[in-house]
Amino acid sequence: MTGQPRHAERGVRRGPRELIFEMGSPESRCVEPPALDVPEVDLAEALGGAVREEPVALPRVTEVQIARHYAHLASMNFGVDSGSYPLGSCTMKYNPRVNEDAARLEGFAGLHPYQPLESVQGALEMMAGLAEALAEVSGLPGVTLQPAAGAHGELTALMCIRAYHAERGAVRSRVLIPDTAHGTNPATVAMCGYDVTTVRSDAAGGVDVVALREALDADVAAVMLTNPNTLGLFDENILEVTRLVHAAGALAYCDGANLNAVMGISRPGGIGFDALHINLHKTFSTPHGGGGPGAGPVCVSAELAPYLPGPIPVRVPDGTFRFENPARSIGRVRSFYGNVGVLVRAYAYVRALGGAGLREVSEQAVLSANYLKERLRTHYDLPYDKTCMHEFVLSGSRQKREYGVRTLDIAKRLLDFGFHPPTVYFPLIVEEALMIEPTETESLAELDRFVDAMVAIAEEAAAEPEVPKGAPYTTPVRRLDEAGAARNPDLRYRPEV
Amino acid sequence: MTGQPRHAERGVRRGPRELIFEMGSPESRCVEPPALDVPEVDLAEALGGAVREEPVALPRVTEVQIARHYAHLASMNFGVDSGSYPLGSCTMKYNPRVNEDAARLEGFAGLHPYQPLESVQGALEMMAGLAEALAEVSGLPGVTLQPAAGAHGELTALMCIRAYHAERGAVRSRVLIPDTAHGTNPATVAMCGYDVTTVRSDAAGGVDVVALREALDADVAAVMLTNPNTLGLFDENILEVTRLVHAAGALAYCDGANLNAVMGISRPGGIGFDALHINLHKTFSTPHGGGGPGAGPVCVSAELAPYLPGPIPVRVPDGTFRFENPARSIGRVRSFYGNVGVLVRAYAYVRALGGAGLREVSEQAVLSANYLKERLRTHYDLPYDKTCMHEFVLSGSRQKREYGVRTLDIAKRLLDFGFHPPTVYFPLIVEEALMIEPTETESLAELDRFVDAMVAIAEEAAAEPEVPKGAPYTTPVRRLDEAGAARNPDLRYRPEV
Amino acid sequence: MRHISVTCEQREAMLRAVGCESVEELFADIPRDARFDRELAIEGGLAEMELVAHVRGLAGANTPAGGMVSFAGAGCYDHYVPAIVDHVLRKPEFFTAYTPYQPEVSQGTLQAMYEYQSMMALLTGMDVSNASLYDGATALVEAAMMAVRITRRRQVVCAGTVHPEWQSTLLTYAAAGNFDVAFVPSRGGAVAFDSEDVTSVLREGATAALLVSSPNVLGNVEDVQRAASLAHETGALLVVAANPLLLAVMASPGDQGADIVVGEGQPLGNAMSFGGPGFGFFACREEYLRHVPGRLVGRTVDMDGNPAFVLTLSTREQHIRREKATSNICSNQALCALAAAVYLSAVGRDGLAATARACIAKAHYLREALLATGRFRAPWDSAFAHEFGLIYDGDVTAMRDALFAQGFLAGVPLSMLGPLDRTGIDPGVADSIVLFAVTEKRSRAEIDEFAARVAAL
Amino acid sequence: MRHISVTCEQREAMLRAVGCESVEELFADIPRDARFDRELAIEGGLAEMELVAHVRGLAGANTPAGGMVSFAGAGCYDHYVPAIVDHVLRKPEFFTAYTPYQPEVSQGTLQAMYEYQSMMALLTGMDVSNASLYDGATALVEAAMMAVRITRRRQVVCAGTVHPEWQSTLLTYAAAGNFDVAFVPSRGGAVAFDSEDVTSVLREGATAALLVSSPNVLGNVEDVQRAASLAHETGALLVVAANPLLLAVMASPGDQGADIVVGEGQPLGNAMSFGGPGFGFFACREEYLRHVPGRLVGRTVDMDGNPAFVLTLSTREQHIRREKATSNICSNQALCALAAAVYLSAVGRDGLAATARACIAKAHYLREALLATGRFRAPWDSAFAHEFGLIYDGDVTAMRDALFAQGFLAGVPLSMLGPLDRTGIDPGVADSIVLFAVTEKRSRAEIDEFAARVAAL
Ligand SMILES: Cc1ncc(COP(=O)(O)O)c(C=O)c1O
Ligand SMILES: Cc1ncc(COP(=O)(O)O)c(C=O)c1O
Repeated sequence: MTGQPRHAERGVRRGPRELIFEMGSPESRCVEPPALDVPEVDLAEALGGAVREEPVALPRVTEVQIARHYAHLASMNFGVDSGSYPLGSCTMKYNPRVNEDAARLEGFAGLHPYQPLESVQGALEMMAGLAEALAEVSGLPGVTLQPAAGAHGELTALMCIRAYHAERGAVRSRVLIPDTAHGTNPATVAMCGYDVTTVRSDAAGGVDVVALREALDADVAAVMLTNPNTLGLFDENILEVTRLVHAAGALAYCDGANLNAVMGISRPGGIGFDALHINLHKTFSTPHGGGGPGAGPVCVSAELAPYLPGPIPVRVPDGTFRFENPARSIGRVRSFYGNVGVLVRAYAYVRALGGAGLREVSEQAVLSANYLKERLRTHYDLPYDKTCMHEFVLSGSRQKREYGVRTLDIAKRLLDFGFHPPTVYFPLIVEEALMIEPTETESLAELDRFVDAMVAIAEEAAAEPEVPKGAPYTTPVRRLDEAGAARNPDLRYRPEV
Repeated sequence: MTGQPRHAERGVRRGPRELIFEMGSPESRCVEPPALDVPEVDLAEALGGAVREEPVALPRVTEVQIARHYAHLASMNFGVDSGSYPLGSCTMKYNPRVNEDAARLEGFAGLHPYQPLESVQGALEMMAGLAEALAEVSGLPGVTLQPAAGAHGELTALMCIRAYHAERGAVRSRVLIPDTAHGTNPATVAMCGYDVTTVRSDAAGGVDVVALREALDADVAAVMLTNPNTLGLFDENILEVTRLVHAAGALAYCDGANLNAVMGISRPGGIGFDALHINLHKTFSTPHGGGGPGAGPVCVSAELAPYLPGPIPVRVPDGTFRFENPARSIGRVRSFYGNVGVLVRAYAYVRALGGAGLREVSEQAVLSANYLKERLRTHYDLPYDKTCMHEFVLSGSRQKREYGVRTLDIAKRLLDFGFHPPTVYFPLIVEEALMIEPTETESLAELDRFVDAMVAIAEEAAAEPEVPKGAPYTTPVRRLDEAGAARNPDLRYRPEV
Repeated sequence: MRHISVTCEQREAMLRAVGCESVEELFADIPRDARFDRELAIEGGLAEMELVAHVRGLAGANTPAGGMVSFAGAGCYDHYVPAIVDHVLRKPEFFTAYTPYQPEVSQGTLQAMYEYQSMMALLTGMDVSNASLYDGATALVEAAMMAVRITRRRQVVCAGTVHPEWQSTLLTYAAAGNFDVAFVPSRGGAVAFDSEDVTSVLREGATAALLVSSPNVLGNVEDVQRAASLAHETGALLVVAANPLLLAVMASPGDQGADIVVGEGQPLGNAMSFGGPGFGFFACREEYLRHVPGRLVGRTVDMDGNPAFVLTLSTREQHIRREKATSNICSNQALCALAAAVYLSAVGRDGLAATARACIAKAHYLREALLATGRFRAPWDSAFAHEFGLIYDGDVTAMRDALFAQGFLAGVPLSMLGPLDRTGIDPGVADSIVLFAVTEKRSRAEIDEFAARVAAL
Repeated sequence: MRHISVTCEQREAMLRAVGCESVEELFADIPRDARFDRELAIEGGLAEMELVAHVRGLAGANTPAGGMVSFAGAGCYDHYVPAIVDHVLRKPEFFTAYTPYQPEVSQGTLQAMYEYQSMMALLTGMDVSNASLYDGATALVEAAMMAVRITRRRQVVCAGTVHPEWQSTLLTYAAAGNFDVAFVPSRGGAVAFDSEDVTSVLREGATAALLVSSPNVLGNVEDVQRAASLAHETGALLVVAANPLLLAVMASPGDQGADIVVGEGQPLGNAMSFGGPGFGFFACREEYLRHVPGRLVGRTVDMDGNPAFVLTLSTREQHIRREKATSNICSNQALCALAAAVYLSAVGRDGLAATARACIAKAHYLREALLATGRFRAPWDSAFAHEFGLIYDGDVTAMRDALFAQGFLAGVPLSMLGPLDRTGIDPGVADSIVLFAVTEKRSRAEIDEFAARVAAL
């Protein structure tokens, strides 16, 4: 941009432009239904009078306007295809395109949920096959594919645990979670009618066994742990932890958001967990879609399996498939059978990789994280200095203390370098946290480029702190007035009347 | 970009990055064929010794690297979806997405050209239907869908004309073309073994009838005209012109690149043309693909039809379809049947619009061009001041003369305003030409925005001529060293050995 | 390995850089007994070409309703999805992005969601809409729980004509103990709001919300206005579950007095996909804004004063408020909501209404045609939109199988939806009821042909 | 109107702005007799939903080889196309762009084409490649014409084993009078370069080029090296038509002495699509660079010194040089060439070779299996790659139809390709020859099954 005259930007349209409502004109059309070939009905009569008087003020645009609008919007977005996305806890791995094609096959996308069973055998086979694979990865035999996301899976599992205790006549009111837990964990606990008790972490970043022992009593229904945890550490005391939980008559729940570290290496079911949710939109490569849809299947022990929500696709001895409702099912947690389009993608991923491939995924994810950790450790504080799993947490506290450059500034500055920032300010127990998860799909060259950017920013923070503090500079918009947004919420366009 | 510190751009990667060859590493893989399930063969033996010694130094990359590479490349490109593209003579209208889907249907995309005829009836019906529609639009009954592009169509038609004369024992060696002709016209004439005689245009922008009369003699095989011509004008003397041509025993060929102006309004076959090519990638909305593939069907009179290249899909009275070779066919002009995938898109477009819709397309294309012309006429010179068809030609000579701002500068400056520039320096008879074709798919708001940009640039040219002269400023790269590119051609990557 | 960009050689170098001899060492912190000691027994390792053949095989083992003459609805509808929708959804900048937590590089998702919220607010007649929930069933539950939080009351009253699967979902959540549910049976295909049925359960000071679906699961229109006054009289909120496509022509629940409007968004530009993913929509009155579950996108400005969009009011959400959050939802169904926004732009103001009118007219036409066959009887005479129930005098399954073999999906037997005991429909009759839904995809010729096949059974 | 963004009301305003009362007035310059006075009789006006049903109906009236066990080749091959290819091609920034005449906003297309050129140069063993021509046939013709220009000689000698459709194309162009063609028949499935066949037509000082296809249309490998020395001895250029996929393992024509290498690019990532669009590739030695037809992309720098790509050496082209241009080609097959570049990156160095090896091994396996059925005889014993011809002792059409009904596309009868008189194959035999091509898509099980079905005929 050197030598650029002052007026170079005149006329240039950057950042958000019009809303789709502000385009088009009364007659613009994109697609319309064919001409009506049956008699019109009198709507007021047909609907018993419940008719709308004024047309809904939706946009009126042509296809070219739609195509350009979303082309422009897309150009302002950053996805995995735009560059490295080391967003800790989110496992932003590459989304293979063949999976996208698979989910769009008419034989899946065109299925109605209430078709005759004989006409959906391929779908049930796919679902059963995925469930079997997830059971094998988790070491937990009971699987429901219904939950629409991780948090939904957490709730589903906790409800099963509640039903399990209830059936045993146990009135337990508390669920323990560590202080490193993701926000969905306590929120789920509350939604499931339990009280949250927080257990602190020990110096090694694991659950503090002493604190756990103290908190565990006959009122505890379950302990929810993320393992590897949100510090990216495999809890060294995990066997002891689950043993204690069971000893107290409680069940051990594993938040499987971090499963990408341990596939084929350690199975939640093998280390004492009774239930687990899996984020297919993390470990199993289904795309995040700008926020969803994902899928959060739940895997449970044989004891908990009867409580799972139905219907569950099962393989019948004669080689066909059908839906079954578990004997003591908690009931449904949503309509129909789950986010099937997401399940297809995950299924394709499983069949592409197989057991050996999944283990390689975890190995590389862990190696790449450790590589970044080693290369960045001198430039940023490393609160937990040990071998990490698929992610690790740095702290920007040195930069904040010495140069007034906060983790937020570092994150925003990374945007200028073409990287999506890590997860920031989480887990809560690390000051100025930067949680970095490269995933196995990043090349060494990209990892090195990320290191270079992080080092450059650390140097900038020391030499020219105002640069990161003012960042980003090159994005479609710059830092936003978030406080203003919350103070005077403008949540929708209002058409003029 | 106000207040942006000097180092804001540090680290930012703009413009071309690595070549795909420079990524990846020896083991990277995207897709591989399945393991071989038949015995290996000894290649040297199988191929009679003609085996390659060294592997071809193709890239070795993973899918994520490919996805990101092309995402980045795409982000440096401007297409119709990026904004207005008033590139005269190119008819950059919107490419409807449903046509893209149609061409990808396995029932078309999966067809082998030598399948049994009974298994391709739908494809032949589509092709015959398209040919019928083109015959109706052109008023010329014989149609070949084989030519791959406009220039290929020109050549095909001229070859038919050559065969027509040859069969009549006429030795004719010249083809007349006006001085406004597109470069493909003279190039085609030469490729077809004829000599070019250029006929000047008259003051009204049409063929100079006096000059034409002088040039026409028994040695003239054909006259190639573009009508409406490349000035965007419908030749007012067209009936006289074609009459004169025929009177001289020559045939009249119409370059149909500008058909978008006259569908349902005037038919080439109805005004004395014997042959016409149609650019489906212009008038019939098939995408340009960054240069191709297009399709250049040729429509001819009943007299010329027997010379068309075969095979031609025809509707048999029993309702089935088959291929036929015209009686005195010139032979093939390519392999197989044409760019069928492109034909599917054009067919879908025809069926979406129908006869009435195609006329509306032309009406709006002409109205939009006239609208722009009227709004821009005071800001730029308008060499031919009359009602235009779907495009018109401005001249930047005032800006050049008075401010030293050339048409090239105006074009480059338009890039900063988010518009693709018009066609420039063509037709050759207009000094500093700007040939503007909005097409019917642009909204009034976009047309007005284009006017605003053109006016702003005219004002800039007067007030701050160095601004347009240094443009563009905001594109992925700025003006290129084109002379250097031609002087020291670097046309390929050379792997290190 | 596929999708792993690091090569063996580089792996060695990386191991050296982290001071390990082998990959095994990286897992040294995992206690020996916590290790998995064999290979995962999961079939795979298919080359992409084999994978495509395999999944095509599975897809081919299904007979999708989308390719048949289908009259199946019951919560999932076979509408035409314009081509542009999937072309937008395939843009990697949209589908490979995470939740727009970094607004500077997420304006695409954010603006699209703001526009989505605007459209849903317009359709529902509500002040605000969130950026989507999982599905219609969970959206209904979230609405109930929000009403419980707002009113600080424990009881929700649900119409028995709400989709049985949604009822089941509501009960599952209620079992966690945060609220109770009472059901109101239907009479003649809809709730009789002025009857004892309702007044006996709606309790002043105790009922947090009245939940009504209109059209209800039987396709019939409920008296939402009456429901609103009844609910409001007792200080309860009225939650209406609506079909968003039909809202183009149906009175907006907002105008009829609803406080919260929810529903399943699948009819708007989403494939049926065996029932998911679709999305739940959730809209409400402004006064309840800070109780809303899920994400909200707001319009603001950036530091240069340029307009910009951002996730806002996130103090409601789990990542900030944790156990005090308005819901535990984190990932939602953003891409499906995006599909809805593109769909609504593509069909537009007039197209959506025309589509809704076509569905309704065709449903009424089909009903007449089926009654004329003499094989079906009307269980009630209620106002309905694009779906209706008829009693089949014979073996429903045999009828459906026979027609399926002829390329027709003959609706959905009511009994497939789950237990019907709370609907209030006579159990003897309920099992013979078939629900028929008609979308704009069905031509008159197809309907006539279907009726002829029914008559010929 | 669909795709017209201007509305009726705006149309009136625009008409006023241009001083017209009606649209008719805009066409006032068109003489009355030049006007078309009725409506175009073209069916249409289908709503998008109807259009989709209509084109699906047409597509459904075909039985695509792509979904069968197909052994058809003969210039169009059923290779697996990786998923990533179409995902790249669907990016509107690529497919909705025009020719990259404005390099500042076309770096995407330009860099992709530069990479494509690089890949083709590597595969062919040539110094430079252009950015594509229409197809293999026209690429061969362009090569012939280029040789005519370079050598200033008029005669081109073409192997009779070049695809008959390409021969026909060559003759069509030759009929325009710029060059003459002589053909060389084959013996035993390939040209006998040391025989009279060749030496009698190749004329010192008169022959501009010798055109050879290897593998030839029969699948057999020609002695390119020998062809090169023969051509060069007479001062002619050697033009080799190659299969780009097989070049992964076959000796590069460049190494064997070719001066120009052309071919059909469809096997690289392009759908068969009933024979088009694919693309013609064209590569040659550096010394002929300024004679090359079609577009060339070069690497240069922009005014800030940053690397950048641009169309270059355009003084060769029609828009500059007009009748003196090296060809009349303008639009080429850029998007198909892009597909090839993505394909070559996706399969990569090793994958392309493995694919070629798989095709060759499977073709050899199939040939043995078919010979073993006793229904086929070998017409010759020539080296071949992934395609071969066998004589069927019976009614070829009946055999093909019978197997087609069972889901097998039993190759291509040689006679479908056009007149065979120039091939040199005994006419009595030629009509009984069937060409079989095998790609990596065919499994051993499929081949075995096919052979079993043949045996059972
Ligand atoms: C550790 C952890 N648990 C749970 C979740 C919630 O998953 P979802 O967003 O799929 O509901 C997340 C998501 O970021 C997470 O990181
Ligand atoms: C007037 C005219 N004629 C012919 C052509 C050549 O068409 P094509 O590029 O399809 O060969 C063009 C293309 O720009 C043109 O504008």
